[in-house]
Amino acid sequence: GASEKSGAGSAKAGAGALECRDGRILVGVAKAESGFASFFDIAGRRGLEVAVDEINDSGGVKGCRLELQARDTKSDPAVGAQVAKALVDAGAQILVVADDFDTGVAAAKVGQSAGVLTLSLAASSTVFGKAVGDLFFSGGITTTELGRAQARYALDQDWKSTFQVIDTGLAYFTEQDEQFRALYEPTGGKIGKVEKVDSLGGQADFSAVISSIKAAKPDVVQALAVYPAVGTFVKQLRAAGVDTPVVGNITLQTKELPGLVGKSAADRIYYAAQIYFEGTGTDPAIDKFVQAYQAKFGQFPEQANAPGAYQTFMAINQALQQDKVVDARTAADTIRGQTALPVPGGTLSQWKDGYAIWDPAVIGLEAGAWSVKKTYQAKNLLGE
Amino acid sequence: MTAPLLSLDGITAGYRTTPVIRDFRLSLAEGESLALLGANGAGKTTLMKVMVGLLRPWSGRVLLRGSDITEVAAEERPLLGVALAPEGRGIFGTLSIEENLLMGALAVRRKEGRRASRALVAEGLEQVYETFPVLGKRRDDKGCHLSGGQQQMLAIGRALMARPALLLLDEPCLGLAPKVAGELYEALGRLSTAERGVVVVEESSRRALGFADRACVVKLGRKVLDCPAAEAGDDEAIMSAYFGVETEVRS
Amino acid sequence: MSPAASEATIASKAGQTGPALPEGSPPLEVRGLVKRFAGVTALAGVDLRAGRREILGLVGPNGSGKTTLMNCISGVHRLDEGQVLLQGEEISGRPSRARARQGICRTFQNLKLFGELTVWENVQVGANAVGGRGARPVPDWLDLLRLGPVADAVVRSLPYGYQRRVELARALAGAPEVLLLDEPAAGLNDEETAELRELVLTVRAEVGCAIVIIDHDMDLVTGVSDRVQVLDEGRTLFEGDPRAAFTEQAVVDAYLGES
Amino acid sequence: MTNTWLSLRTNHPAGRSGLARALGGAVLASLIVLVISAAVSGLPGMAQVVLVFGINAVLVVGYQTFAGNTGIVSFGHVGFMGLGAYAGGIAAVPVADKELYFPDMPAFLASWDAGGVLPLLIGGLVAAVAALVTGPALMRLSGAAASIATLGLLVVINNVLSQATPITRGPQSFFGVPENTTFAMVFLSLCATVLLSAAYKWSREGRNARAVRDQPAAAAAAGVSIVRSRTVAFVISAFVTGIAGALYAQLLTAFSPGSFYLGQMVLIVAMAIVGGVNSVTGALVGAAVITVLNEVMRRLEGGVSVAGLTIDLPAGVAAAVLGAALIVTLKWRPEGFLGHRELILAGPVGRGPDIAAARPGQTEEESDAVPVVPAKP
Amino acid sequence: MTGVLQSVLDALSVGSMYALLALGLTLVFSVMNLINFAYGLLLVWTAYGVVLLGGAGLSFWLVVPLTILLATALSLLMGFVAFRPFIGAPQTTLLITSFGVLLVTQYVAVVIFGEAPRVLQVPEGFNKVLQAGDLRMPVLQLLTIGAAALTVLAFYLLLNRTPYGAQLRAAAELPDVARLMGIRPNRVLMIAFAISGVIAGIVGVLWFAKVGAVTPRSDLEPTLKAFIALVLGGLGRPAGAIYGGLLLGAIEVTMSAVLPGSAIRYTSALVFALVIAMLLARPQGVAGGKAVEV
Ligand SMILES: Nc1ncnc2c1ncn2[C@@H]1O[C@H](COP(=O)(O)OP(=O)(O)OP(=O)(O)O)[C@@H](O)[C@H]1O
Ligand SMILES: Nc1ncnc2c1ncn2[C@@H]1O[C@H](COP(=O)(O)OP(=O)(O)OP(=O)(O)O)[C@@H](O)[C@H]1O
Ligand SMILES: [Mg+2]
Ligand SMILES: [Mg+2]
Repeated sequence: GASEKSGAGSAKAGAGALECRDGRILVGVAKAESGFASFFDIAGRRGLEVAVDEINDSGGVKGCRLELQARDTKSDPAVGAQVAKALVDAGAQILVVADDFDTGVAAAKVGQSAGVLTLSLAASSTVFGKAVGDLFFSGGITTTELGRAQARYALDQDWKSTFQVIDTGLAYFTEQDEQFRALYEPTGGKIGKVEKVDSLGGQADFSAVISSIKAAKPDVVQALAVYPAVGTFVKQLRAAGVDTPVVGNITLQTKELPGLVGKSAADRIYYAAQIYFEGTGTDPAIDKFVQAYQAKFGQFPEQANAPGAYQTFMAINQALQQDKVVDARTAADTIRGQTALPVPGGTLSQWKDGYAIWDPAVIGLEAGAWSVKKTYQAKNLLGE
Repeated sequence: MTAPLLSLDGITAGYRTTPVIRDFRLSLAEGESLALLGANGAGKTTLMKVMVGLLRPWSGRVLLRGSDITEVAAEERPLLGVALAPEGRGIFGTLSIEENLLMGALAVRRKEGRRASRALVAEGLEQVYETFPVLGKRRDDKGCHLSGGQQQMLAIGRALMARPALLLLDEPCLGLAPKVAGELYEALGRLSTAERGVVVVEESSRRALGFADRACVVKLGRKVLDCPAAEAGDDEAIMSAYFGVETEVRS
Repeated sequence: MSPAASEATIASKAGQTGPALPEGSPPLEVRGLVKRFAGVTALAGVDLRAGRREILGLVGPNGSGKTTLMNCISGVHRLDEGQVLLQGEEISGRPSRARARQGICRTFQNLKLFGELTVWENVQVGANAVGGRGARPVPDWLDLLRLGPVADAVVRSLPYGYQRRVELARALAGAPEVLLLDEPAAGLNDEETAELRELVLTVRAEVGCAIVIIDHDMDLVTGVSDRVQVLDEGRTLFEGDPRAAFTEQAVVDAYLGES
Repeated sequence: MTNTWLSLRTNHPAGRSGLARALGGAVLASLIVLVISAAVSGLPGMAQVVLVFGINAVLVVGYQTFAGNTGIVSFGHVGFMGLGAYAGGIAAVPVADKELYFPDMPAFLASWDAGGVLPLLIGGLVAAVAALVTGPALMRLSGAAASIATLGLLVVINNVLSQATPITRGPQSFFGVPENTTFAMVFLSLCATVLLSAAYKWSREGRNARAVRDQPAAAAAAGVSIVRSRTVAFVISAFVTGIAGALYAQLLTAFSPGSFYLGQMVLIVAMAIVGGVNSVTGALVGAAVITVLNEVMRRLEGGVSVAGLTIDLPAGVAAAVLGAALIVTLKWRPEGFLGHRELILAGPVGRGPDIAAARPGQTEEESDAVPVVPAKP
Repeated sequence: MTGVLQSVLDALSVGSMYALLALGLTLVFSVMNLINFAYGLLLVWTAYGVVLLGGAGLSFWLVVPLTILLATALSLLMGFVAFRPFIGAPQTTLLITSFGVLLVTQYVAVVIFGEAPRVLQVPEGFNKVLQAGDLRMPVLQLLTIGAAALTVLAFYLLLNRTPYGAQLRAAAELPDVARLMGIRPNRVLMIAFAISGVIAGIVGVLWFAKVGAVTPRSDLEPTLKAFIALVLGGLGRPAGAIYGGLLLGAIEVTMSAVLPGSAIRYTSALVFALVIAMLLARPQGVAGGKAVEV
């Protein structure tokens, strides 16, 4: 396939080397600082910054400081590619791209073909790695686990009919949809109706969708769309007097949700996620992360990609610390070998086709309060 | 001796870097009427713009009844009694004919207050409709629907609505039927009273000279003739002033 | 120009290039034309004929419908009733550009030039419409109207008198069968008006088209027209010899006034 | 000034030789751009910027061909750019990759691929066909109505690109286009399009379009078809814009329908306005100015140290600077840097027109021939 | 039957929101021929006003008038700094200027508020639904309809019961001649921007109370809706803005009732196709009724 023809062979001499240059290893960050993707890309970048601070404070990578250089991709894949080129030209030894397949793939290909270790710390697509190449790793919980966890949870609650509201504009959602169906339908669930929405385009009025939900009377509504439109949808749904449970994914994972939906309406909302960080009773390592984040950015982590990116980069760091890792290729080989790796706040099961596999949790927002409703084992979900 | 109604004191004006009017002096007594003549592009319209404040002179002063109004903005001058029927008519095409006329009366409204002005405005409308009956007949029609000559009538009527002390008309006969043009000058004759001075810009001189007290010829932005209209009626002098190469300023 | 000279021209025109006798259909014929605007009947059944080499003066009070008539002939307005015939062929339903290609060329009461184009380009646009039918190459028209020296100037920057001539040249380059002139003397001084009169006569002599001219300058209209038609309130008030027109009491009452 | 051999003026002298000089001016302008670009391209880190500039220049020349000659501000051209990018991109993706990334693509598209200039022509043609189909309806409108209608066209194209999932991957990112865009390809396209645009401008069709722009009623009365003349401009300019889109596709390799929407549109309009929407030469100048501005801003956003002072502007400042540049240009130079002026070769007899009895108040603005010193290499 | 009634109510509430949007735009358009792309940003700033003032603990009923004031001030600022220098400029120049203004003001919003969506605190009552038999009447919908009716009434009185309406049009058409009449074009313009700002404030609160969150880029949707409503109704006539808004509301509600769910993504294309058809059928509606002038 196309992904094989790139690699270190075509790389500039030394582009992927991870040696200390002028006392630092340069990490280029090509993520959205503006546009629709910036909400989660900025959070991810900040999470990475906390990780880098922590690594540098404890001696850096084998004594060498990590240094970040970030540029804005404006949420546009084409700009992303340009920015990635500029960063590689500026000497980036590791390239971190957007936390999403669609906005990040072009930039990632630039890193791969330059022979640089390329990471997307919180992207969830399972095709990302295949599409880019062997120097690339995407570190977020994948759409497989997310989609299947939602299905499993719905079945566990005996929600047999689902009304699906989906934005097909991102592979992130369409892949989850596939996985959801793969588990839900054969096991007795039924997806009654599907309504497409345009959350990327900032759809602000969902009255048509809601009328149709009222008519369909499903057991559960699955909402696959980006924030804040997904929140607006839930708000309008509740305002229309519909209190059917809503199930979704990380796009619902923000502390702002009760404010948006309305305190009294913030009920019976469930979502699959990689980490639980927004309520009480979180892992101590995540508490520490949240404190560092608040100290540095003056706010609670606004979105799940913040702890997600932190977690993934701490995993990558464990590979970088090894003596045998001297360039992109040795780093990639080492990362691929990681299994059952303990990281702050969780365990990385393994890597597969360039993506990480994490155990998903389903978090519930009930009567304005969060709690972990259920944690699933990735391998069990897949087996089904 | 009272100050003249209008006087231009050494006006030089132009567009961007090119002077059009050079060191122009003019004075108009109360109740006097003046015909301002000159060839195409001589600068007559430019001079009008200076008088109403749409163009700021580079140097010199504009005085109205002895007070310096050079710095007074165009939108304030109607309150002082200056009104112009501009070249090209300047009809508000999207407004009805009556609304156009009421715009003309705005100065009166602003000056006298809403209540006090009501009677004056109604009287003004009546007068204009009497002078130009076609406007009365079509009062609710849009300005842009009028024929060229009708628009000219409207422009003049609108200027009259301001009850000006100084009425300025830039080529009022352009596009008017001969009969109407004749009637217009008759009407102007009635309008030019002790309280009102009139300046008419014209290219062809005959009717204007018949009407005006004084004539003034502009050539290449300078005044080349300024004399009683009756004297200027002597065609030869006018013609030489118009086209002659070396004419001295007579005054 | 002295009055004597213009007298002579008028005399000579009658002799050499006066209106041809009607043979077949005239270039322009208008029958029973009615045009209404919301609430106003601008034309209430007007007939008009202009023969080859004939100059027809169209006069009348303001708002009598002259411009509207011209707009109906050239296709700017759609007519409500009646017919416009060009050399016997009915053209009432055709759009303005089609009529231009068939030889109806005009100027406008308020100049409508292509401001950013050069004089040459302006005239060329007029010439293109007729393709090969154009009687002469563009430079000839420029020379005829003494525009040669400014051929490359952008018309926006030209003095008014020049601009008037450019409009005329553009109309002429369209190889007119019928030339419509709406107040061509407005804004011209006496000298320029005299020039214009010569020009119109030259055009008739050289192009041989029918010419309809609207103007409120009676000296000009009497000076060039073979015949005048007086409109009043959308109807024909008088039609015939120019001199006769101006002694006709109805015309004096409606239009000329006592003076 | 008889000894200048080059001038900036709004028109070319009448006749065949005048036309030749105008076209010569266009050739010269593109050669100057070519030489400067080649020189800059050699500087470290500038190769990519120069390519982006070249594509922007093609884009703006295409846009100018319509907006300048018809006077209509079009928002639909970004849509043509998008069509060109997708069409050219689909043509260029290798067959093997099509199987991988576009499993649902119909066979007549999936079974072949093209290299070289073919994808460019395909991109241009698809855009031109779209213009040809929509032009006769849209071009009946003028002014703001036309602008809003073209905005509608953009929305429709965007919608179609987002829905044609089997061949465009829908609203998701289209990727897999090989990186084929080279310096030669971009700048040869640029030279060709500049010449095409100039030839059109001075041709009979272009003249008719400009006449309609200045006075539609009079143009119709002179026999010009308003709709037809505008449609011709629309189609030619869509063709050029489509080529630019195809070049863009093969430079960036990945994009989505959102890449060809309002953000990109503002960029095109800004380049055209700043340089002078009525001038082909102005299009080149505008593309250069805005590309440089954008690049500088991008670097500032990334953080740059100047003499020990770190300038680190918040993201998005490029857009704000663009906006400010637009407002300032429109205020101080409403017609852009060049207005209606073009680079035109002037021979010994090519002096400005001789307005013997010009009015006394002839202003500088109005004199239309501004001689310039021959450009330095 | 209730279904139809429900649809009418929905259409009325959506439509009156659009009508308000278009009204704010059309006012400035009729004064200076400006189609203001930056208009939607006034709504966005209003929403941020609600976010910040609400966040500071002020009562919502105090927040609303304050943010309307804020929108008015911003509209005036925009008009004074950016648009006033362009009085009398061609329509397209103004259109493009407004783009520039949009880019700049959006950037300022990004710098001040950041890209992340901010949540508006609205009273719980706004989210309530009144029930009359089967008829569902969300409080926010009723508020929207009421506010629109009041605003339209005030607007009507202003334009028809004061001489201001004609002055407004006169200043727009021929600013120089208007000055000769004693009209102060700057003042007229500023009043227009002020009123437009008040309307933007009202509709901004309503719009974002419905959406719940705001980002610096939330202006696109309302701006496009306002444009469509404006064009449907005919540019430059206040009555047209109202008809256009209501018509657009009706079209959207009908489309969502009639079109199959999978066609929802085509709605914008369909609506715009309709706009183009409308323009072709009645371009004069758009040009504000200017006749052929010869
Ligand atoms: N807005 C302008 N910008 C630049 N030059 C101008 C402008 N208006 C007029 N001029 C120039 O100023 C000179 C005088 O013009 P003006 O209109 O005052 O003449 P006029 O005597 O009124 O002529 P006309 O009889 O043609 O109306 C002319 O040469 C004209 O070209
Ligand atoms: N678009 C229109 N809508 C309504 N009425 C119109 C329109 N155009 C012209 N009219 C009316 O039709 C009548 C004839 O107008 P037209 O312009 O033909 O007059 P004209 O004879 O050319 O007058 P002038 O000598 O003043 O130019 C006038 O009463 C005019 O108001
Ligand atoms: Mg004048
Ligand atoms: Mg007329």
